[in-house]
Parts: sequence; structure tokens; C-alpha cells
Amino acid sequence: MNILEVKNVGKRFGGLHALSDVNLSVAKDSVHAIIGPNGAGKSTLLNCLVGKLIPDTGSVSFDGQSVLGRKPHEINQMGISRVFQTPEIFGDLTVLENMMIPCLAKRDGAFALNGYRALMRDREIVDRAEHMLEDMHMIEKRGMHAASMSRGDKRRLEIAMCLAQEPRLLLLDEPTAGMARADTNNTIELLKQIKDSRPITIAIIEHDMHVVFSLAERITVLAQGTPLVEDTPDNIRGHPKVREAYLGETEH
Amino acid sequence: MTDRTDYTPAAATPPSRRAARDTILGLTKQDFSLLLVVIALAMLAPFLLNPFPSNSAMAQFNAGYPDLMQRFVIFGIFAIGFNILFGLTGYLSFGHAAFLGVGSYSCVWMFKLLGYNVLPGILLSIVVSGLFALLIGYVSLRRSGIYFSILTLAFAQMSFALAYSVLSNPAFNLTNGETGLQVYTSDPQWLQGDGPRAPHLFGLAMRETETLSIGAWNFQFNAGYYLCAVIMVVCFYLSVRLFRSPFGMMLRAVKSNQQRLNYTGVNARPYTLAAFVISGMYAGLAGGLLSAMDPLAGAERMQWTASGEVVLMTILGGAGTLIGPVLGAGFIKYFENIFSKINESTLHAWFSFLPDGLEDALVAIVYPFVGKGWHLTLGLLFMLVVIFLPGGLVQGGNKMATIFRRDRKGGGVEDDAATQRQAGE
Amino acid sequence: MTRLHFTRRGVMKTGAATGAGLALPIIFTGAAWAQEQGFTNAPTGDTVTLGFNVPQTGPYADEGADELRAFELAVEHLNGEGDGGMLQTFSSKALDGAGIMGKRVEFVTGDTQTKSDAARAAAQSMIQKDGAVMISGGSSSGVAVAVQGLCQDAGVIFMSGLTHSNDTTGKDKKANGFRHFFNAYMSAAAMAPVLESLYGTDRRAYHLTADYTWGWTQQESIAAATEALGWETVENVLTPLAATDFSSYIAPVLNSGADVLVLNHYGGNMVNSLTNAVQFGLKQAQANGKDFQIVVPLYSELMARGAGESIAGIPGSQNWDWKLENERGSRYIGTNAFVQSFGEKYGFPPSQAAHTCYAQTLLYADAVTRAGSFNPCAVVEALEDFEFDGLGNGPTLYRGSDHQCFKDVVVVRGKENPENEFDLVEIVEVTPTEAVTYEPDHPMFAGGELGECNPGA
Amino acid sequence: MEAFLLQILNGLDKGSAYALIALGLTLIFGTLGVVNFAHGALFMLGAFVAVTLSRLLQLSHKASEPSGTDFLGNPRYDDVLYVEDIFGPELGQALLDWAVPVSILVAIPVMLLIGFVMERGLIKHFYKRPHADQILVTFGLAIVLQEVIKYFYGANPIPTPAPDAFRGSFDFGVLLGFDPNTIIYPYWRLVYFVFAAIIIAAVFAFLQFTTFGMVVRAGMADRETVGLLGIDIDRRFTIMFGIAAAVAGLAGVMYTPINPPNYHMGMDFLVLSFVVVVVGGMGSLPGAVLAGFLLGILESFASTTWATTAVPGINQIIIYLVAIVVLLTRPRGLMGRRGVMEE
Repeated sequence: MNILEVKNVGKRFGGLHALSDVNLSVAKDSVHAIIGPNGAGKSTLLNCLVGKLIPDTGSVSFDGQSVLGRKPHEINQMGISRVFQTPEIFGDLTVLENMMIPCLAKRDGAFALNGYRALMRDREIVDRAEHMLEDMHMIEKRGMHAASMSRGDKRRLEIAMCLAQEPRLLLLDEPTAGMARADTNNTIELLKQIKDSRPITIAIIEHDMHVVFSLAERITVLAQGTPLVEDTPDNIRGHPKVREAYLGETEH
Repeated sequence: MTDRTDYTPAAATPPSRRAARDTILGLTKQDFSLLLVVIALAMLAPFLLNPFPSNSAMAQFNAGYPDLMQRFVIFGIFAIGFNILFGLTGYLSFGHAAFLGVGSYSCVWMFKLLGYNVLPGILLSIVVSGLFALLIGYVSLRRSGIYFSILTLAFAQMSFALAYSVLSNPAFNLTNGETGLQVYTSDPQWLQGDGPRAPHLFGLAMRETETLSIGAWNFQFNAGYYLCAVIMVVCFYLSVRLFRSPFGMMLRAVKSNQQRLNYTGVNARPYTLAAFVISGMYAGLAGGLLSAMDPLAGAERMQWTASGEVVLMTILGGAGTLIGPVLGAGFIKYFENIFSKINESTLHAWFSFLPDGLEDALVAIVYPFVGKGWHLTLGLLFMLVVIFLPGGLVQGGNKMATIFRRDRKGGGVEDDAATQRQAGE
Repeated sequence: MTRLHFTRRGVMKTGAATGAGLALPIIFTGAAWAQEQGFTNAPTGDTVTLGFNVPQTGPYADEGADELRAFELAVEHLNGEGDGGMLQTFSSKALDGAGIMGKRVEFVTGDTQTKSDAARAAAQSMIQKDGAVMISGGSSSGVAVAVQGLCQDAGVIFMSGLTHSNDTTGKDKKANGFRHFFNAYMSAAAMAPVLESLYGTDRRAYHLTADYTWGWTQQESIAAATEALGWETVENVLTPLAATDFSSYIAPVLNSGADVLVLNHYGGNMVNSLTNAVQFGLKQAQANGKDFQIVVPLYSELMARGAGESIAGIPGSQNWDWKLENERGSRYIGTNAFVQSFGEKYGFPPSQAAHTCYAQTLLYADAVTRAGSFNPCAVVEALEDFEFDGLGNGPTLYRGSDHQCFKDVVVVRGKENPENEFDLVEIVEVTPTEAVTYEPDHPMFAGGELGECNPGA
Repeated sequence: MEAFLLQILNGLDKGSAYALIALGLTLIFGTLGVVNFAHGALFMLGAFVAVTLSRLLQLSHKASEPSGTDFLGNPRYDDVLYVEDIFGPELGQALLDWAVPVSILVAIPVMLLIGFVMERGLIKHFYKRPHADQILVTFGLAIVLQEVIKYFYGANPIPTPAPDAFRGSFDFGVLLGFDPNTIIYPYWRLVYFVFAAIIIAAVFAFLQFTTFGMVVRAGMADRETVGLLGIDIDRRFTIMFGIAAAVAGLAGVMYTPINPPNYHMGMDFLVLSFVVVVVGGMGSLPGAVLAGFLLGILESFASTTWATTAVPGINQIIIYLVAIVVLLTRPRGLMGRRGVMEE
């Protein structure tokens, strides 16, 4: 069964066809990677999934419901969480506070006028946030200002925040971009752990083939705004079209 | 001064688990002691603000008379409310005076229509300003940053211009223009009966003042002041609750990273709108109280300078801190009312103990900074505070606390937090 | 030993928890050493405090500074210092230079900022903190009405400074408030005969009016007075108070069929609108076969100075002018005495705002002395229908029914070649009191009630 | 038709003042990222350079012989101008008459210097500070500057007339074939318009065609990258601030004959100039100029009788109304760039 169905999606910016006729199906509880050279339209596609962009043509449905025309927070509330290329966290807040926000969003929805409750006495939220931090081995950093953490920790925190919402689909946008090999391996381990510990679908956009082949169950190759092939990692590895797309690529 | 918006855990003491249990009135110990300080300051103001005997030359610096004390707490309320919007969400409204003005007009209209009891007026001022804020906020919050500031400014300036001229057209005189809206004997006052012919709360006239004289000291206890002070304490308490609530957390998240918030399934718009309306209602309440203390509502209350004043109060005191805006409000009002009243003869009286030449020289040096030069002193104060105390007066307080505290480390942590917060803005 | 005592204001419904925790004897005293009681700030001891509330910041700061100079001079003279100024010429001889009723006069000052709120705050501080029994000063009608209302409620006397709107002694008149300055109606009535002799009866007037209360009453008054002469009002255009450039209001004037422009503006508005009008060449222009004319109903020395050469030949009205006695004779006795002592002290002649503030202070002191009490109600009684002379305006009446002074009004015109910056206007005519007097129930002044005098606590 | 042309002319003139002030402000505000509440004060300082110069030219000493008596009856001595002593009566009088245009020569170095000092001494420490701090410090500075001026010059406006040659007005109507007196326009306002056009063109040319301008424009777009290229962007920003101050100051100098300057004239223009810059769009110089003229013209039209009859009070609110409409229909003003001052 597919949790995400993308059908005939097209998007143009002025004269540029960023996406044309994209079809993509992500199976439930799978890890699906989307790869492709720079400018292939990976990020545009992702933005169409989370509501930042609205495709010109085609449809996107999540778990049978269309996401088109919905705002980012509504799509998130449907069960899609997104991890950004550069970690997007609340830099002014402490790690624990960062963790509490997704917990609140999960419990109270997109808006709640609860200005009279004491947040720190809200056992349910505090416990849940602390529990998540313990899970991610970050509990000792709870009081730190998020902005002052290392990049690896920020990434870990961002993933933790997304998981706290118990999403059914986790979208990762080049989660290891700019990371050292050791950090990258840690992140791979983390994602594997996540996958193994709960029912979740992961869609990952990645440049790093090492990451892709370590994690993905299926891979879609995107080139010039349109899907080239979709197959298992083993089949993709030697695929001539893929090699052509990557080797023939002129650096942008 | 222990005023922090962050839960920076104190040194090695962990967790909120303990802190959470130790709460009074839903506040942590730290917040509760801050509340106690505010209550003490508010209730003892007549003593604290009158440190000098009234026959001494220093009596000029006494601020413990009803009108100014009322202004301190009323503008404190205004600034507390403004801080809920600006301090938490970072949205800088340059039109909050519009709500102050609307609140003032509403309250006077209640006096005109119903009678001099202040309760309906104050309630209506909160309701009307809330609705007005909803309208302006709904439109203005479609934009952010400077574009939002200019939209709020434009709405407020339009309100001011119209209140000053068109809306005081004799045919439907809503605002009474330049003179200001006031009660005339010909007004209906349907519920007035034989209550006092001045603003009162169920018979207790706002201008009732008891004077306690101890030697050369005169302490004035004014009914209106205490009403305002109690309301201010309640407002302060509510704002602490709001700061520490999930709602307050979301507002801080808006300021920190709106993108992340949206992708965490939270709709930022209703949060900012709610914050805007709440702070508009605080402003309206402040306006209503101004009218309740002194039943005349002038259009200048809506002018951009008045909006700018509350911005300055909040930043001067320390935006985003709990008590900062109240301090900032107090400072500015003190300068406006005390420094402007020092004139040349007062100066001569102060320095009269000196030889003539020296006296004249000192007067000549000081004179440009007081009396008609009080703006100059205020301008210099703004610059000095922002240059040397980037976190506002509260940071200054923290610095002092650090110096006087043996345990420098503890103070240092707080200071770091303030600096970090500042840098993160 | 420490002395404690409580005084009460009004009726207390609750006992305030004052002095709680102080283990000191509390003695309630009514009048242990007060010579008078029963009203707000009854002066105790050997001094009495007056409050001078003038604009010290904002566009009218210079006018405020001049008012303050006059107040200081008046206090000096009341305390028997200096040359006595108009005390020597004042028809009432009650004042003896020993303060007021033997109490030395002290004063406090405040900044109105030309805003009702700030003015009331400053007045409140004078009343509540400094114990002032009288407030005076101000340079706009909005402030005057606001402070007058406050003084009425607080139970002190308000002797207004420069306020020209009809409302101050019309719709918004108060028993505790008194106006020495003239008003928009009187300006118009005084100007009408002069305008007739200067420009004839067949004129078409275009009005530019500041869009707020004073502007409206000024325009209403001058339009009524000129229409009575036979003039036609072509157009009345309201200009925003905040306007700084009037070009878009001035430009259409010449093409409107009008041959007179009436500028119902004051202060910075007037300086700019007149400068703009002159820039557009209205002074040299011809319309309907006549020379185009500009009229500014209310003049002040400071406005004239701000407008510079533009005012040459432009007629307007003033409450007083420092050349009055020299040019119009001893009817205006007092003028020279005042100019002499003001000029000796400050080096330049006083403005009409200074004159009014000085006169108001003397009038108050005199009324207290004649009444034998600082009680506001006694002062009101002494001032109502008080006729006096020798304060520079000729014989004057403080009318009891609306607390407005009635006296001659000076019509002036900008000098063509002023010798210095204090000699910018020349006196054209002095319109006698009878011509500017109106009934208390005149429609332009209707709607308000004086009410009862309020002595406060 | 005549009325229409007349108000266009008026609008262009008002607009040139708005555009000049907004141009300087947008250099600082839209490009250096500093919310400069002291910009109005710079305009005011420029005007007082002109006032100061004409005061200096009017310095005099007393004649040796009395010529009459003064108002107190003391002997009076006439004033003799130093400038006449030095340059002779004719050139002296001419200098006095041309005081305002001559002030431009003085104002350029003075205002550049003020700008440099302000930027080096104060503003540069606030580039990385929150906007709130920038507001507080520049507002404080504006108050201090205007109080200093008030201390020396008083609060009253000071008449500063244009040279004789530019007084009076010009009848455009006759030129276009209308009746006399339908479209008249003061010479000095025409001078102001031409002057504004020259300054605006000069600033644009400077930014467009010089390497300096290129670097500054690059710095506006991406300060860090330019910094990484080893270009000393800081010094260029200092110069830029000086230029902005000079543009504001010159606008002030030339404005003095239009309306007599006073110490708070800067505050009168402050709010308006921010509105102009934001309506034009943050970070866009052409936007600021366009918005300046647009608002000037609309304000002029709103003050016509038919406009105020149709909508009472429209002349009071037009600028703000336009600002609201523009910002709601064009999220970043007329020509604003994405991401500038949106947080």
C-alpha cells in the first residue's frame, strides 16, 4: 500500500520547467530515496509535498487525501514531518523547550489559546519531551541554548523534534549535507534505529550515495525535473541511464 | 533582580521535576518572588517615591503624588501588554497608541452615557480596544518585519488624524477633537443617580486622597492609584502566567523560527493575532484607566509619538523580560514629569550654599539638561542605556546584582542568558 | 518629636490602611497651624505657591519661554522686588509689594508640551505635589480647556494664558477659570471695520482653516463678521494640523474667483501657509480688478518673526502690543511700565502672551487680596464683574457671566521695513470695547455652563 | 484640466522633497540594514547649516555713532555687517541674498563629516544589534541633535528667504495657453524640483557606473561574500552613510526657503519618510524615489476641494491609506526585494 502518491506533477518558474510529469509512489513503512544531480528538481518536489509550493499540474495525495492547497502546518498535522537541509530549530530556546513545541503541536493541534496553563507543570508534555531527549541521548543537553550546539547535535535535535510528532511520513532533505564522515555514519545509524523502532515511512532526498545505499529500500532517480527510473538499490547501482545522468552532468 | 524568561537550569540542580512541584499560584518560586517584589513596590509606592522631606530642596525629586503614581502603573500596564507582543513574538507594532486612545474614548463615553462609575468604562475600553485590535491585527499581520510596523503605524496615524478632525465634527462629535472628549452637564448619564460627580468605583471617588504626615514627610494615599495598582498587579500576574504557558512558548517560537514552527504543525497566524489582540486589550485597559483617573481623552494619545513612547519604554527596560517594561515606563514618565519641572530658581535654591560664582557656574551647566531641556536628558539616557546596557535596564540590574553578590558565578549565568537572548533577537 | 497628622479630602468611604505597622502616635489635625482651610491647598505658613504651566518643549516652546519670563517678573513685583512694573499703574491699589496677603509668592513651573494630557499631568503635579492654589499659562486652546476643566474639578483657580478659541469662555467655560486674552469672535469683530476701510465691502474671500476646534471657531467668526460687511465667502478649505507644506492648498486660490485669502492658522501652520502664499505671488497678484489681499485674523509676535518679510502689509489682530501706549496715548497706561521692567530684565520687549500672563498673575493676586482669602470661591467672587484699568489694555471688564475679559482689541499690520526683530508690526487701529462685546448667550458661545465655583476639599 | 496640471506640479514638488529624504534613508535603512530614526535630524541639520551661514553673514558690530533711541529710550547704535566690511557693500549684500545656495557648498563637507562621525562613532556598532536597539539609539541621537539646535536657535521657525532672483512665481498657464493666473508656480519650487532631479540622478549614476558603487551594491546583496573577497566593505559603508547624510542635508538646505526651518522639522518628516521608503520597497532606490513622487502627487490630489468633499478628511489620511493599500497588494512595496527587513 502506498502512503504517498504523486501524479503528473508539473511546476514551472517563468520559462523554466522545474518539474514535469512527475509520478512517484512511496510505499508505507518503506525507506524511499530520491536522488538526482543538482537542479534535477528534488527540492522543488519536496516543497510541493509539504505545501511550500503549489504544483501547476497534477496531484499529491497522502494516505488517500489530497494535500494540494493545504498550508504547511495543515500538511504537517496530517502526519508529514520535514527535516531541513540546514537544521531548522528554535535557536533562542533551550533544547528542552525545542522538544516541547512538537509535543504541544501533537497534543493541542495547530492553535490553542492556553495562555493560563503553566507549561513546566504540564507533566504530560514535559515527560514526553524529556523522554524523547533521553531516547536521543540528549537529555544532558536539555538546558542548553539550541543555537549554541554543534551542527550534528542540531540535526539530531531536529530529527527528534520531528519524531516527537509521531509522523507517518518523515521527509529528509539531504540530512547529511556538509557533515563529516563520522557524523554521517552516526546519522545513518540513527535513522536505521528510528526505522526499526517504530512504524514509519521515510522519504529521503540525498546526494551522498553511501547514505542512500545504506538506507533506501527503493530509489527514484530524478533528472531535469522528471523521474528517470525507479527501482531497488541493487538495480539502480548499475543502471546505464543513472550513470549517464550523473556522469553527463555539467556542474551547476 | 531575578527576571528571566528562560529556564536556564541553575548550575547542577536538575530538572523541572522539582521546580514544577514548588509552585505558588501556578508560579515558580523565582517568578513568585518577582511578583511579590512588584506587589510590594506597587503597594508601598507612596512611601518609596517620597524619600525626601517635603520642605527640603530634594523634594523636587519626590514622585509620590497621586497623578504621577497613577501614570507609572497605567503606563506600566501599557508596556506590559506591548511586551507580550513585541517581547515574545518580535512583531514591532508602531501603532499601539491607537488602542490606548480607543480605550480612553470608550471609557469617557461610558461616563457620558451611563454615569461616573468607572467599572463599565474600564470593561468597555477593554472590549472595544480588543475588537479594534482584532481588525487592525487581522490586516497588519498579513505582513511581517518592517512592513508590519508600517501597517500598524498607518492605521494608528489614520485614527489619530480622524479623531483630531473629522470625527469631532459637531454633527456626530465622537472625539471632541483638539479639546478632548469630556463629560458635559448636558450629557444623559442614565445611571448616574446621586453618585459622586467625578469618576468613582461604587461611591469611592478616584480622587479621594488621604495624606499621612510624618514630620516633614507627606505621604499621599489615593483611591484611584490603588485601584490602578491592583489592576497592574493582576495584569503583571497574568502576563507572567502567559509568559510561562504553552501559548507563551509558541509566541517565543514565532520570534525564534517561524519556518520551523509552521513545519511543526503550528499555525503561527492565530498565535500572533491573539498576542496582538491581548496586547491591544492591555493598551485599551491602560487607556480606560487614564480616563477613569482623569475623565478627559485627548486625540494626542493616538499619535505616533505615543506609540513610539511605549516602544521606547519596552526597549529601555528590556524587551522580552518580565519587569523591564514596567521599569522603562517608570523611567520615562519620571523624566517627563519631574525633570521638566526643575527651573532656574530651583537650581539656584539647590546650589545656594555654594559661593556665588560657583553657584552660577553650576546652574549654567545643569540648566540645559532640566526644565525645558528635559528632552535632552531623556535622549542621552536612551543612548547611554542602549550603548552600555544592551539588554535594557533589567540587564543593568543583573549587572549590579552580580557585583554585589558574592557568588559571581551564579550571576554570570544569568547575565549570559540575557546576552544570549539579546544576540538571538 | 515626630509629628503625624492626617488630612482628608472629600468624603472617605473606606479607611485606607495607611500608617499601618508604624508604631507612632497618629494625630488627626484639621488646622493646627493653617490660617485658612476648607479648600484645596489652603496656603499654610508664610508662602503661597502658584503654578505656571507653559509649553517648554515642542513648537510653542519660545512662546512658553516668554510667558515664563513674564510670570517670573510678576512674582518679583508681587514680592516687592524690581521696579514694580504695572503694579504702579494698576487701578486697584490692594497689592502692596509684600507678596499676597503677606505671604511671599513662590512658583513652580511645568511643561504642557502643547498636549492636553501632558498639560494636565503637569498641572496635577503642581496641585497634588507642590500645593499650588492657582494655575496659569498655556499657549493653545486645547490645553487651556483641558487644564481649566482639571482646575475646576480640583478646586483651584485657572488663569488662562494664550487661548483664543471661543470655546474657552463659551462651550467649555468653567467657574474656576478666567480668560484675560481675547477670542476669535472679538478678533473678527475688531478686524471687520478695519478690513472694510482697507479693502472695501465688495470682496470675495477664500478661507484656509486649520482643521481643529480653534480653526473652526476662528473661521466661523471671521466669516460671519466679513459677510456682515457684504463680503462673500467663496470657499473654506480645511487643512490638516500636521500639514507643513501648503502649496496644494494655496495654488488653486488665485483661480477661484477670490480676491482675499484668509488664513485661519496659528503658529507653525500660519508661518508656513503665509510663506507659501507669498511664494505663490499672491501678494502681487490681481483678481477681480483689485489687488489681491491676505488676512491673518490672529497675529503673534513670534509668528511674525517666523514668517519674516512675508508679513509685510498683512493685517491681523492682537490682544496687546508693546507700542500701544507710545502710539495711542495714556488710555493704555501700564504698557510702558511693563515694557520698561521686562525690557530692563530681559533685553527685549515682551510679547502679547507675556503681557497676558503677567496681567493674569496680578489680577489673581489682587482678587485674593481684595477678597481677603485664597479660597477659590472668594477669588471668583472678587474677579466676577471686576472693572479695572492700568494693565495696558485700557479700561477692562472681567465679565461675571462667562469670565471673559472685555477690552479694546488692537488691529495690526506687518511692517514694510522693520528695524529689528521685535518691531515687526505696526498698529493700524484699536477697535473699542463696545464694538467687540457680545451677549453671553451669543450662539457662538452657547452650549456650556459656568457651573458653581469649586473650592475643592 | 488646469486644476489637474496644477496639482501634478504641486505633487512633483512635494514628491521631490519626499524622494530626496527617502533616497538617503533607503541607502541607510534598506541597504546597511540600520533603522535610522535620526535621518530626519540629518535633514534638519542640513537646514540649519543654511541658517547658520546666513546668521554668520549677518554678524555685525555696532556703529560708532548713535542713530536714534530704542524702545526703552536709550541711545541706539545701528548694526554694521562684517560681511560688508570685508567684501564691500555690494558683494556683501549679494552674499547675504544668495546665502541659501551658497550654503550648499558648505553643507556638502559638513554633512559628509557628520555622516562619517555618526557612522564610525555610533552606527557601526549597531549593524549586528537588533532593530529595537537601533531604534532606541538613533531616536536618542535625534532628540539630542534637535535639542542642541533648539538650545542655540530657539523653537520658533527662522525665515530663510530665497535669493531675490528666485522669488515670485512663474505663470505656467500662459505658457500652455490657459488664462493667466490659472497655473502659477513659485520659481524656488521649480529650482527645488530640478535640484532634486540632479541629486537623484547623481546618486544613481554614482552607484551604477563607478566601481565603488558596484561594490556597495554587491555588499547590499550579500555582505559576507563581498567581505570574503577581501574587499573592505566597512569603509565603503562609512562613505555610503556620509553620502546619505549629505543627500538628506542638501534636501534640508534647499528646503529652507520653502518653509522656514525649525528644530523639530526632522521629526515632522521622519514618519513620512519611513512610510515612503517602505511603500517603495525595502532595499530599492528607484522604489524610494518612485514612492516619493507617487505619494507627493496623491497627497496633492487629496487636498483638492473635490477630494475632500467626496471623502471628508481624505487629505489627512491619504498617505497612510495608500501605504496600506500598497502593502496589502504588493507584499514588499512597489519594488522591494525579498527577504530585506522582513524578520
